[in-house]
Amino acid sequence: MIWSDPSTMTPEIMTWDLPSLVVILPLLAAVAAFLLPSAAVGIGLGATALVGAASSALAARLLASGPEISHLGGWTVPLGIALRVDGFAALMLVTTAGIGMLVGLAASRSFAAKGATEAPAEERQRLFFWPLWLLLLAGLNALYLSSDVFNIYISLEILGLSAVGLAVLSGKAAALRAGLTYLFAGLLGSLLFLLGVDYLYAATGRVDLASLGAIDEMTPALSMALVLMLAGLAIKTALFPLHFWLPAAHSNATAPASALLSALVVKGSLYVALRLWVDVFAPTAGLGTLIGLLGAGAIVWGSIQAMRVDRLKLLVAYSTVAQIGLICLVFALTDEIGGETAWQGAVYLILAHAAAKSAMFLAVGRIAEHLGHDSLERLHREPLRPGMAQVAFALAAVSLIGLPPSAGFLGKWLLLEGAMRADAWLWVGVMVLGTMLSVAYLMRPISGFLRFDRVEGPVIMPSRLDAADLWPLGLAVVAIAMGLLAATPLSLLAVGSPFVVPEVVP
Amino acid sequence: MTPLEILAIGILFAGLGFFVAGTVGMLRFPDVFSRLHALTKADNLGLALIALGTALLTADTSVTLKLMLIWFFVVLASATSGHLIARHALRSGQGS
Amino acid sequence: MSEVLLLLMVVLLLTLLGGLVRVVRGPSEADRMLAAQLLGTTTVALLMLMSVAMAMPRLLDIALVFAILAAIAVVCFVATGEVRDHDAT
Amino acid sequence: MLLWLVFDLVLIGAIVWLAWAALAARDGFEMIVLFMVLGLFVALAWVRLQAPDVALAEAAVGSGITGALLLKTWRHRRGRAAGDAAADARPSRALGFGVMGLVTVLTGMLAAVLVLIPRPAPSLAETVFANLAVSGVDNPVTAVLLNFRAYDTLLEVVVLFAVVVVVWLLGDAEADRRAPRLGSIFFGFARLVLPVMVLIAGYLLWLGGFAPGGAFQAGAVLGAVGIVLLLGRLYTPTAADRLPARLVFGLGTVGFAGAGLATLALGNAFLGYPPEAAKTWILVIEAMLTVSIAATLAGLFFGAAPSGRPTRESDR
Repeated sequence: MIWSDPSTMTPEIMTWDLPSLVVILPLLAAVAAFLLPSAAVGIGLGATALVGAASSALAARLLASGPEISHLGGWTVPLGIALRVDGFAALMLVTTAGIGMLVGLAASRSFAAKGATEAPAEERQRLFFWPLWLLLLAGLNALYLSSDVFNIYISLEILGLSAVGLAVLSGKAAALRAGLTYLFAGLLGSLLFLLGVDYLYAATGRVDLASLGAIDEMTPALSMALVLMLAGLAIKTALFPLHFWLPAAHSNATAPASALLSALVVKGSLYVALRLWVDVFAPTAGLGTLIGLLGAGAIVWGSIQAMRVDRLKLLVAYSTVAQIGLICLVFALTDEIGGETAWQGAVYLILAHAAAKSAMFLAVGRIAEHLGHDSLERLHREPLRPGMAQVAFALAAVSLIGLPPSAGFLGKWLLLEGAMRADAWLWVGVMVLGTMLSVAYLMRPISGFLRFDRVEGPVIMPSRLDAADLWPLGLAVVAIAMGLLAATPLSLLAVGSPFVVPEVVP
Repeated sequence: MTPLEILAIGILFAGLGFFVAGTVGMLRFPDVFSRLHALTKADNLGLALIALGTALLTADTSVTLKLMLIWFFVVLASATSGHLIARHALRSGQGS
Repeated sequence: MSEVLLLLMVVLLLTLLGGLVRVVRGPSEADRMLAAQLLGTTTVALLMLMSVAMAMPRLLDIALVFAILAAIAVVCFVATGEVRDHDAT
Repeated sequence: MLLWLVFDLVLIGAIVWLAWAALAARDGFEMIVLFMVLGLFVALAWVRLQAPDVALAEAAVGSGITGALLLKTWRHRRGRAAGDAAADARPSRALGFGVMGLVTVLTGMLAAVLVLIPRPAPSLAETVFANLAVSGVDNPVTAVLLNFRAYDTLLEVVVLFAVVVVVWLLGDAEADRRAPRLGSIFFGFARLVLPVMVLIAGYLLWLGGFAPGGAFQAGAVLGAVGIVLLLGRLYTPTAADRLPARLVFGLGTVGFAGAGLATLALGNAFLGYPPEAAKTWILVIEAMLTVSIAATLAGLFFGAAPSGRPTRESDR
């Protein structure tokens, strides 16, 4: 994540339609990677880097001159569609490209061409990862920038389809079964969202967020539309108890795919839900409390499952369920006094979880590659100790638990502060409980890494530092460092923040 | 109603008769092949009469041409599918 | 005049429903396909009448598309069908 | 007017009954045929709702091509899973009741919304008509799809592209059964009808400028040409066809996005066509979309990347 100084940018960049470009570039690259499989790695990494540079330039531009709107086709809303970039969107753009770049580098190593010994399934993974990732990137970027509920629906479809493609990339029977459930769950979510969009249009004749946000009165039809859209997004975000598809889909995918699915895909729909909640609809306290309670349920249920399962990948997948629940507590707090602080905390938790969880899945992938399995019961008996991957896992766990000075700590602290300022002690209690539970389940693998007394025979450490361990390690370091270097992201988040009441000019 | 319209209505009713007969045959006949026989009557003559009646009612050259085209393709499609289905039924032993 | 047309359309719609019985009853796959074929033709006839009754000549384009695609499903049905061994003569 | 009411009520009743019958059918084949027939009735309903555009799309995609896709998939599954009980397993009763409950709730909400929305229902129709003159086309639907909200359509084309990528990832090109040849009557039919289908696809594309029609409908008809070619073994894809196929699959996305980049280069907004040439821009984009959509549909029907292995010959 490079934050370039706006004053050093060339004048052309300052006028380029960067919002359109960050959607179009990955699209064109996806087609190119599909057309030229032999050059797919280069195309994929190059395009991701380019999108990252464009996103960073856009973020820098935002810091210098405030939120931006591109009217596509030159048509103003409500007739046309606009891409709107505020700090939240820019932050997500930069994070997505950054994490995508590191996961992509890891993928270029794990899906490397092996020549004549390559099995057909391996060849497929190598050829199809890149177009799917680039489509995913385009869908995510389209989602972040969209300011139109129907357009959000189509972006969600791109996201959902490419995510299913990534989930079944390994071609294994378990992955295919999980992928089919994932596809159906995603489609059900999309349809509920679309139904909500229909209700909105029927009730207001508008689909753009600006017009919808200007409506002050929550009529029953609008409430119903909001409930439907949030229900659809809850399925896609895997909010308890609609998380049924997630553990299997995330734990059976190949490591880079799991990393992307968990770090970015579930966040896409969470982002939309948060944006609709804060920007568009007047928050309804009852509904917010309900979502908060579901979040609390997710924390308890996800943590308990994570403590029970035997597979390391499944543990990490259930931890996503719990963490999503933690972030969703914000829906109960935005209406209160500390609403803005809680919102900042939730956004920061989204970023922290994205970095930490992608690091964790990549690390688990490396561990499973070394050991040939990911069974927790057998971890402490293994003489082989893939040290660097285990360090990456532990660092990521630091951020997930929320120990200072990690990004997870900062996010959790802000969320906690928001709850405390609102005197919402119930939610404070839930967060403390969630933290304790996350310590409990994450200690299972880490204690396995550190126990040597059950090992029969000498302990073997991989002698040479493998470049493949650098990427999970890098992501884990990012998950910590974002807590130390929080000033720029937080000031970016303030650009166009929905909580800032515009000054009334007398 | 002009005499032309009366004529058109008469033709339309005749067409309808073929469709009703075709449907009844479809329901009453004992096996695939005789049902096929009922179907082709509706397809060919029934639709031809309906198209003719519609053409008389609209009395527009381009509409008439389009109606002829539609009828022609339906007949072609139904002849081909009738043949294909009958052959399939014969071969797979679904005839009776 | 339009009443007569409408009456025709209602009866034609009822024959569509009658054809449905054969789709449900079968018994063979060929029977069901055959019934679907008849229903397609009836729909084309209905669209012709509706184009007059609703004064929308553009409906004939829809009928044209139905007509031109009428055989696709049947062709697929036969082309992907099974061939028994004793037919391979 | 009473007769219209009767007609509409019978139509509505038939649609509801067909939907239920298709769900309740025990036999997969029966289910598919019922679904195809449902397409006919739904097209008629769209006509009655004064939505000929949607009816045309339903006619082009709903009954014929969808039916063919479903039939092929069903046969493919049956061929694979011969003797595999799981393949024919029905969803559990609990799932059925769950879905039924969900649908009941949604229907209740729909009914509530119908009561709750203001009358006349607010819409953007007036804004669309007010700007139609500068959109380059006379058909408001095309103006919305290819000009006012062209970005939505671009993303929809990307959805199709994503589908074909995933299908190629999963598909298995191996021919799974001996299929019969279709015989000389079929070839006569194909020789006569296929060229006309191509013509009609062009006609629908041209029609879209001022009347119901456009790239999606034209693409569906053209895609049907591809399906007939594949079914009749008039064209058998080989490994050498992979690159051209990929090119055409991507053409829609690249052409549309490329047009957006070109408008940016002209100094306009993204996908902001020069007003005096808007009609040409739209037509060129639509032509590319038509070809791409057709190839995508045919590619989805084929179901996999063509393999290097020859398909097993049929018996006769």
